[in-house]
Amino acid sequence: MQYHEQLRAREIEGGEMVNPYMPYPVRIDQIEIATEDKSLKTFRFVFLNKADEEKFAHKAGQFAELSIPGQGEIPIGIASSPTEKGFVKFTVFKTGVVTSYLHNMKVGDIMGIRGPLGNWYPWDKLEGKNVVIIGGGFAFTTLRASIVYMLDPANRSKFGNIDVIYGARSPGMLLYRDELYEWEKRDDINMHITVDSTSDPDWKYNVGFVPTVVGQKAPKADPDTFAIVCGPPIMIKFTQPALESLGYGQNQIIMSLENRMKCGIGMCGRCNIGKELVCKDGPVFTLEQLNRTPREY
Amino acid sequence: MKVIKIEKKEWTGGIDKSRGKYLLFGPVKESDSENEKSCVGNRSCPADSDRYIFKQLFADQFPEMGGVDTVLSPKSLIFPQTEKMLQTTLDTSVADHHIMKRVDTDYSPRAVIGIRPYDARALTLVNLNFDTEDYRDPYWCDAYEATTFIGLAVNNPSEFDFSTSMGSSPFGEEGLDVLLVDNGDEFIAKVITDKGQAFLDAAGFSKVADESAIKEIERLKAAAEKAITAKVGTGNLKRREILELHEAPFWNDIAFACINCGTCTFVCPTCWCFDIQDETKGKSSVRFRNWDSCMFPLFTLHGSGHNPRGEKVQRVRQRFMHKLKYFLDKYDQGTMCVGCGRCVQSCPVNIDIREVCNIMNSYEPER
Amino acid sequence: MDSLTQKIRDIASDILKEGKVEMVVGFAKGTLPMTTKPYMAKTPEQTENFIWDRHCTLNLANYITGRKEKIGIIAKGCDSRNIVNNIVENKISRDQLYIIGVPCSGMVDKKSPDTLRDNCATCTHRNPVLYDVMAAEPVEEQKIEDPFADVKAIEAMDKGAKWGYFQELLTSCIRCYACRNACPLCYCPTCFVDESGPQWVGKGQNRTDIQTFHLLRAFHCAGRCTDCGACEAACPMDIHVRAFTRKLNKDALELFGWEAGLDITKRPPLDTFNPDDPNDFIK
Amino acid sequence: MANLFEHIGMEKERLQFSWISSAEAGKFAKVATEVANTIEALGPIDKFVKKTD
Repeated sequence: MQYHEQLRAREIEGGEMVNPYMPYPVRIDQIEIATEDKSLKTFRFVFLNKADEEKFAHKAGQFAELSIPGQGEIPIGIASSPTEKGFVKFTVFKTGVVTSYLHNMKVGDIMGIRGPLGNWYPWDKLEGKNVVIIGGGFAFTTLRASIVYMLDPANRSKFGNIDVIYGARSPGMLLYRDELYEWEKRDDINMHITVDSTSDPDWKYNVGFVPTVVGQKAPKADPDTFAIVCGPPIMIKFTQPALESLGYGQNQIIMSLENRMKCGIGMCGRCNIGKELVCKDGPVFTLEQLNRTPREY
Repeated sequence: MKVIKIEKKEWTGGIDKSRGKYLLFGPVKESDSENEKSCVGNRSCPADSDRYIFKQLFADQFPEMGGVDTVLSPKSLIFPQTEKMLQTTLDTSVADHHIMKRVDTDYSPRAVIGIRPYDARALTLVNLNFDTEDYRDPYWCDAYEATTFIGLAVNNPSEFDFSTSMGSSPFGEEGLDVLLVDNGDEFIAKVITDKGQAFLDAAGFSKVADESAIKEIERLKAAAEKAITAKVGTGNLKRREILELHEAPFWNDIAFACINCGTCTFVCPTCWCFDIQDETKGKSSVRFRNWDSCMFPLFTLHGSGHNPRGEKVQRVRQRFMHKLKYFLDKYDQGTMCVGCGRCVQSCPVNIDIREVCNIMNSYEPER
Repeated sequence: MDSLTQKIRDIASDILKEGKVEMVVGFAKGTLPMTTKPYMAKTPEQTENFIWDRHCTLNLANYITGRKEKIGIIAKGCDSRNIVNNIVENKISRDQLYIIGVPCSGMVDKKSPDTLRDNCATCTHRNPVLYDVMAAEPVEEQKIEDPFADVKAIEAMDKGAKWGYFQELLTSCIRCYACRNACPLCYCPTCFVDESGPQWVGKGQNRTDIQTFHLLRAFHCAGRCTDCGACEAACPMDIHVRAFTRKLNKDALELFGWEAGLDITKRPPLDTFNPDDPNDFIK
Repeated sequence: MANLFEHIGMEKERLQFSWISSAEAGKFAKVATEVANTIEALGPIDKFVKKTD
């Protein structure tokens, strides 16, 4: 059940209005440095109230507001899969006031999480289809959630071929390296890991920008193949034509956007692209949808 | 529909009576609204200002019912410019430290007296944003539901009023619980909702008006509507594509004069955008929201430094597109402008939404 | 047709035709009585929209900061002083500008059209200080007995009354920042009130935060303000924000003999050191 | 700045300037003490302290 559905359901049951701005209290359970330059850390949170975990039930592709009292909130994609129980995981890039503060927090500290927010990758539509996951840099978080979700033994049979094209600046900047190398070994997922450049003579994967690797390694388009794209604007800009020249249709290219957000529930007004709100009507849109909206992202 | 007659000599007595059950709000002179007075006769000081604002009425204050216009709309009564939302303590020796709780706010019944019909309609439009299928904003919803709106019809529309072009009118009833019509020595009160009836009961206003009063309302209404001469076209907005209007060539010319202040959005009765901020004093931490404005570059600035609406022209376009196109397409409840004319009057560089709306409405893209 | 308006249109049209400039910034008629709006003409035909009357209150120097084009600009006394400021502060270069000077006999108050605006009433630089062409003969400058009488009245108050005066002044501020944005001096890419790391000022409707904004904004204008009055003309709440900057202008004049924007070869006093500078405040 | 402080009704003495070389330890101590004493005599500037309510 999604955030708004469960809020409304509780309202109808209990009668009292539920506050969508109220975060669930969580404890930081584990902190891992995610990249060699230490600019990204992965935080694992455990809900203080066990019941909140069920209420938080999310789908891969959604995001949540990490809420630090006294500092503020930041919208971050959920990196853990709904199939992973007992915790939720977020990988956060240190950039502004809240993320810098978060990077200095310790295991055991109490904060809040509000969500899950937004829509998700269209899992119903993707059932029975081939899925190509294309990601760059630290925008790989909800893509990780998606891969873990699809590879779950209960789900793997629902999907056709799974291809993953993921690139970062250098090997040390790849997120979730251990998992990537594990997936490389499997035969039910085709991994195409790439880096912009590396001085490591033992690097056994690709070297080159993501759009180039897409052109070389992505499966040819057919009506049953969908691409999910998430990455920095420059990568998206060049990946789009690469996919189109492989024959992908506008509705077969699924993208996840970012915009400045505050409320996360479609009320504060800043994240709109035309009449759509990225926080509530998105963050996931097909290219077909995006081509009908102003490019204000 | 029930119509009540209130003689003006009964007015203050009734208002006083209603204070027993309602907190009252209404337009008062700004200089009468502050408790402290220390201004020393500068003509630009609020103490000497003849400006009216919507405020809570103290025990000896009465709403100005002479048909005054206010620079700011009454939206702040439901949606304050700064509003506390959540609070917590950062003191780790306290049991539930860092766990946010809703701030206690008084939502006992209140009545806004003298609100203009276009402002009441504006609040119904803002309500579409805050009270949705998916989420309800509890701060807005609680305040909106606690409030009874006692409107005052506009007998003499100002030169800025173009409400009749924008789905409202000087005698409009949308969003009101009671509509008062000034008729010389008396107010004629149209009872629109049960909430409105309850207020009139509390004030002890109960003389039922006769047929002639209803005719009188119709006469005044026709005269007021006729007095509005501004004509703004909106009929073509619906059928234009969003991207056609967005890519239209006129935006640079419209935006040139704009200085990107927040005036238009702050005086607007339908602008609802807000920012959320945390502040900490000592160990106690508060999360609150402030009105924000799409005119400010900061509104959309990403953490990376990228700004999807970093240019002035993009921000000006956003404001008009939101009001006159996106909102229209999304809710099918008309434009997000009620024609009150406040932004027309207050804009420091005379960017006139009536003109912009006409340009948008008459735009024919080349094919 | 007013002859000054016609003259402005003719000059503007000519310099566009001759290719001396790519655009001309001036005033056009507003949609309401007694209003004008800043307007940019890019073709000779568009110059027909220019007007000149007693309501050209804003400061057009605000519209040229940071632009790259060759610009024609219509400048009354105060606009020209702010253009000088902009040149001194490297926000535009002199070669980019073709200044059409317009002698000004004062703009009128938006609330009472029969009286001059406060700042116009005490103005002693009605004629442009920098121009390429004048649209009319210079006007006689006003002789003002005591240009800072208003500041002195506040200086004469006791501490509590002063505090009270400035408190009351700002009660109706809605933080729309029209004063800042109408000001040709305020061109910082990120204003200190918008900075988040560190956050200098809170963002709510808090009295102390509002005071801080006005106090520091004024201070940033010290030795640069020309008292053009654009801040007050822009304020939707009619706040007398010049009460802050006027004091700084008086001090600049008394301590440094300085009036801003008169000479493109001189840097403002807080930007330079001179052995003669007053230093009695240094222990 | 100090003049502007005074103009709006704050005490000018709250902002003081001094020119002290790194070699002038004695002067630094003296000025610091003086400043501290002046400010202590003025007391806290309650009116400019932000109130959260």
